[in-house]
Amino acid sequence: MLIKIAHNYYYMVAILLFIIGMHTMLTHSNLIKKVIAMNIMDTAVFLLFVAVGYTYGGAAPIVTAPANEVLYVNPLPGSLMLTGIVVAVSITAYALSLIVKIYRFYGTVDYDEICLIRSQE
Amino acid sequence: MGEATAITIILFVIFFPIVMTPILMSASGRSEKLRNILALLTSAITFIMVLTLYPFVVRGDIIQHTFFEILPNLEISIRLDVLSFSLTALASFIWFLCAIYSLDYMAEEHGGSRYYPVLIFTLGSCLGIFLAGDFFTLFVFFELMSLISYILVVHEETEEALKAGYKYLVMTIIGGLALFFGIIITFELGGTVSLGVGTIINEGSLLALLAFICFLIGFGMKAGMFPLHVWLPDAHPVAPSPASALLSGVMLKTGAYGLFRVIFNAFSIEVMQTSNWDIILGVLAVITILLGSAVALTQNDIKRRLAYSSVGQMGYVLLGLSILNENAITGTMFHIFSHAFMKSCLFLAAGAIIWKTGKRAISDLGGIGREMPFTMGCFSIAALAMIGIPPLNGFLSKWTLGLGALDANATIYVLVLLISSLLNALYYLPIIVPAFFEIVGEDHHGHALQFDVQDATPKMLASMVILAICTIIFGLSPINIPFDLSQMTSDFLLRGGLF
Amino acid sequence: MMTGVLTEILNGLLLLFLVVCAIAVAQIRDMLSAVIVFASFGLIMAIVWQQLSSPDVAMVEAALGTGVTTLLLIAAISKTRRTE
Amino acid sequence: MGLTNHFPALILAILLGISFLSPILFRWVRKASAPALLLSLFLALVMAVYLLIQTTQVGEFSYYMGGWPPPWGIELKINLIRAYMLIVVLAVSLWIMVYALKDLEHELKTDVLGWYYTLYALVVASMAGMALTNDLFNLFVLMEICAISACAIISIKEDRACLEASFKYLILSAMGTGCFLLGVAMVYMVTGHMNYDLVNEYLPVAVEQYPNNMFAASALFIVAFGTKAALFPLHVWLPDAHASAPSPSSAMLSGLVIKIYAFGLFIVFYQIFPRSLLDSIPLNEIILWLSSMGIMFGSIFAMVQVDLKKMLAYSSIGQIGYVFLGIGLDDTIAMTGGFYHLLVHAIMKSMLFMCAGVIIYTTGIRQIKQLGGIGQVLPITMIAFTIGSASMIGIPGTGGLISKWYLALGALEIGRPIFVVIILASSLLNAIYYMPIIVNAFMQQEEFAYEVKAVPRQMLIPLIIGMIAIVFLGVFSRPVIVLLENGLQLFF
Amino acid sequence: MGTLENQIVRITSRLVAPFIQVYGIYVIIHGHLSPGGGFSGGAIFGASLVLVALSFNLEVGAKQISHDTASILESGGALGFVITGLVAIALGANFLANQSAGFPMGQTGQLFSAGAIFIITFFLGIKVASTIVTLFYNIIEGEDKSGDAH
Repeated sequence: MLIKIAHNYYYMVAILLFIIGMHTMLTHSNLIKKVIAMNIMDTAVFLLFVAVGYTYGGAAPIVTAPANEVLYVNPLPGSLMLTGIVVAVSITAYALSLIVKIYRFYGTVDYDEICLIRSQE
Repeated sequence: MGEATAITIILFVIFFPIVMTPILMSASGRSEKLRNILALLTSAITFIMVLTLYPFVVRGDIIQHTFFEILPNLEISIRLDVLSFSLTALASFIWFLCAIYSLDYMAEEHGGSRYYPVLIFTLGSCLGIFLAGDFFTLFVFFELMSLISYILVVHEETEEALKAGYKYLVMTIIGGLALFFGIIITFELGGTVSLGVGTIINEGSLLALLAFICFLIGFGMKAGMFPLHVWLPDAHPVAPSPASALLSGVMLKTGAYGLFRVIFNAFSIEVMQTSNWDIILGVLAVITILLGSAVALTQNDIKRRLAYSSVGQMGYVLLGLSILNENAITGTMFHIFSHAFMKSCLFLAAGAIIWKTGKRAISDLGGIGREMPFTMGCFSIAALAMIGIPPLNGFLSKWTLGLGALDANATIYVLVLLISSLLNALYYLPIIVPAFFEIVGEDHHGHALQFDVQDATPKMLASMVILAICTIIFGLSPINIPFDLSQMTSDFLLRGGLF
Repeated sequence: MMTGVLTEILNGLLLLFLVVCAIAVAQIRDMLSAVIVFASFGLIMAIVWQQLSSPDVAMVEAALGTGVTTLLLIAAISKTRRTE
Repeated sequence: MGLTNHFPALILAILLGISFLSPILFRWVRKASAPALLLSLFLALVMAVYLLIQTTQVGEFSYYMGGWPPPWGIELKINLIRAYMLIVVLAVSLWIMVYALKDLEHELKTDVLGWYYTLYALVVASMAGMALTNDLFNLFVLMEICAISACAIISIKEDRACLEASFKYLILSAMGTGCFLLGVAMVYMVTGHMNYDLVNEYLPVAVEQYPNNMFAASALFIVAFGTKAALFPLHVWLPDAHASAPSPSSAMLSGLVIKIYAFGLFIVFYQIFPRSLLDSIPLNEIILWLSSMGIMFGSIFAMVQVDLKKMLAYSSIGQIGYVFLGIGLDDTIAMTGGFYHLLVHAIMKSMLFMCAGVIIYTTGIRQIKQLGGIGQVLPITMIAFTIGSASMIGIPGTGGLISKWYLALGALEIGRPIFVVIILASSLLNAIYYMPIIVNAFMQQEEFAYEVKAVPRQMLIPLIIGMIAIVFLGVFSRPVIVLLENGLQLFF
Repeated sequence: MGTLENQIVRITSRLVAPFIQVYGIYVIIHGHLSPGGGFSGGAIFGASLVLVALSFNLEVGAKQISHDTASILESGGALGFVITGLVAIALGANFLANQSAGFPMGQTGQLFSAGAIFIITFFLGIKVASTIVTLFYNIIEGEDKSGDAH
């Protein structure tokens, strides 16, 4: 069992990070913290993906000269993760702009405080 | 008469009133008189067209025609047999009389521009129920009629009416959903819901029992069966009187008609009897009869008393359906006819009295018979028929039902009929006797009673008198078309002339 | 052989660092510090990807995931408040 | 190669193109931007109809982006069900846009209108893409685009409730997509493919070798799509988001956006997962019970609402449950009902939100109890509302009845009458909260107490179209049902 | 800009910005040859613009590229992408096709090679760079523009 875990430590770390990120996102009431945690969560998934595509001893998938037989790393997960990162950044940016606007209305970025303000009205 | 002609007439009968509805709506903007005449004409033409189907039915032919399929095996179709015809004729006849009555009655009420189109539309959908060729079409028209007649119930728009209407609406929707469930199960078990295939479900499995109970809830709701009757005594009294007459006289019968179809077409007598479902129906019927009559005794509002009486009377219909032999079916059918005549007459008369005097409490109506002799006369005849005094039609229906009960060796049912007649007498006579014999002067509070009123207008009287005459001549007289039709129906249903 | 073992150890340390950073981000109450820790998280992640032979992902992560995200976070914090 | 071969890609290209073009157009040729959007939606719809016709003739066919076949390139696939989804998405969004043009002038500031068109086209494009794509990662990207632009069309109004609701939606939706991506990673780990068909080909072996992996993946997929589509316990974001958005956005979100995720779950369950997986884990049971609870609780929550739009939003939670019920029942008939309900609910809920929009536009009222007597001043709107509600309840003659009929029949078919009871009970609950509104609107005696603006014709015409569509679907349902039955045969 | 406002930062960022920009452009146009491409290059380029704005103030930033220009460029970049895809269709191949549509492939390893990828990467770079600027302006100005992110 332990050997299995040691063998797959990239996967384990990725899952661990995912759980940390999700936990932080759902338990912290600070909105900016939520956004950072969301990023951690996404990055963890990307790590998992890239680790899946990794081949031990493989070279980076850059073709320099035609038709030489080198063991390449699977380039597909990597290139897909590019898209993933861009998507994550755009969600972050959008969430942040929402936070700034929410701050302008409530004077706070803490969800509990916002709820308190709303309940008092 | 060819089949094509008959189909055309059936379609005409259903859709002519529905098509007339928008015309009536636009006409009411121009002239009220035009609208009223159009409404009257519509109901009259519909009635006459229904009558033209008579020779066709007497010949014993059946029409089953599918127009198109909504879903596979689920079609919109029509059917004409003697059972449909009896109810169609009855409904259009009562509607015609109520339309005449409405002419004067509604002249002083508000919202005529809403009342007449709805009245006529309800006629179309009601006839659609009776002429439907499968359970789905029946369900469609049933829902249509139930929902549209809501507008009739809340016509007065008083707080009380809205409350009663809401109850009616919720119960209607519950009933509709139960019906829907029943139809789905029937479809699942039998692969069709057409009325033209005879027995759809052949054995009383658990699912079939569920279907039967759902049908019982759905149609029993409309028919005012015991635990589901709660909407009826609220909804019928608050409606305008002609609408009450229709609600009690005709629309209750749609539930009974549905149960007829369920028992004879979805299931069969064998299924009913081997699975002992007839006993469920019988018990409910007995409770309905006794409860309706007993509660009617306690009511002081005349229309509420009539409404509770309707609950009791619908119990007879259910009783006949649970006995399921020839005399009982004949009696049930005939009771549907006679109750329609009697109860419509009673409601119309009560409406006329309330319209003239503004009094609804029975204790205030002493001496009214002298001021409005014709109205009260009609009321008395219908009430006596209700009790079951011999030459009138109520006697005949009870008699036949009793014979049926005896044939089935169910003496207890005969006893129930007798008790119920007694109760009927107990709550109708206290209206009639003081109306004619109490000396006008003061009521029991010591206030002077002044009914300085004329009798009802000729048009109102006409419809009441026609109904009262119907109760007399369709009693023991030799020419009794409704009774013939009832016998034909029971013959048709029991001798397996279904296909 | 020795380099292989060393690389493995380095990778292990980097991953450990990632986890520590992630937990630290959750715990630190000063938002600006949290953002800086998050930036370092992103950079370490970029290195990990480089180790996994995915240079282009590493590059994008360094530029977008770390650079731009951090910029935006700082901008947002400067517009709102700093402590949690 | 004619142009018609490229229609799958052209639909997406046109929608994306107009979405990027409209801010530029709005800046320079303001008048042209709205007609351009309508025109491109219409063009896309025409192409979708063409695709439907084509697929009825030649069966399933694919389009390779960039000419690369599946293991490398993105594959767009068209079969009957996908074409159906595509047409539903495009037709309903075109219809909503016709209404939106007028309503938005009232609800939004003028300078953000151009951006609204952009976002609207993006939502439509991503939904069309989700219906067409045959690639898991592409699905992920489209889901994210859809999530962001859907959030943006909520928050574009920029009042407090909108911003907050939108943020909540964004965070939960990010969690959903995070879970989805993790699930995709799990699948990719054991199969090495992203393409639906290839994954499906390799999964049966993988399920035997790595069962735990697939259990985790299926759980993640359920959470992901459940969050996005507001399946019962994950619905918390929906009421705020749908109620506070501008009315056209609400119509769009409630009508279409949650449906497309239900479709996504369907694809994952029946196209990607092998039957052996569905047989070994009771995934369908989970979906069934969650959706049943959604159906009941959605209706119960809706009953206690005082805000009209919030009530409609809660009602959506119940209604999406029907679609999931159809998916969970694992029976062609029930699934036909579920998909039919998808169409019917798209139309009726959009129409109800439009009615709410008209009411807000003309009177500014949002509270249910203030609506007494409004039927006299806004007759057509309230008739549309009545027909929409009737369809919600399942009155004969409306589309709602047909879908319930099929769902119930399917439930009986596999011997689970309990779900029929749930369907009927929820119909009753629907009746209980829709009926009083209608009754009060038409039957109230006193005059309507608020000032009323005239209703623009541009808002009424879509309502009338909607009414006709619902009644039409209730009466002539055969073609759609036959299409769905044929289409679903591919998956069984 | 209270947190970053001091002289050293300003001078450094002004000094560094051109180099970052050149590097960004390099990464963009070598997208098909070496790691990087439209996404990373655009991000680098955009980050340099944001850096200046963040270290000075908005006016200086707006002098380089204003919010409006950025949003138009953003739409334009994406539009260019779509149009490139459509050109492939016009040339008779599938959407976004490259070699089969007849884009000149050039010599492997050369700068001007790989046909449509080069063009697409270029548009992508513009799009990403301008998007980042727009996003930044959105957060920092808090105008009534909605956060439009792709």
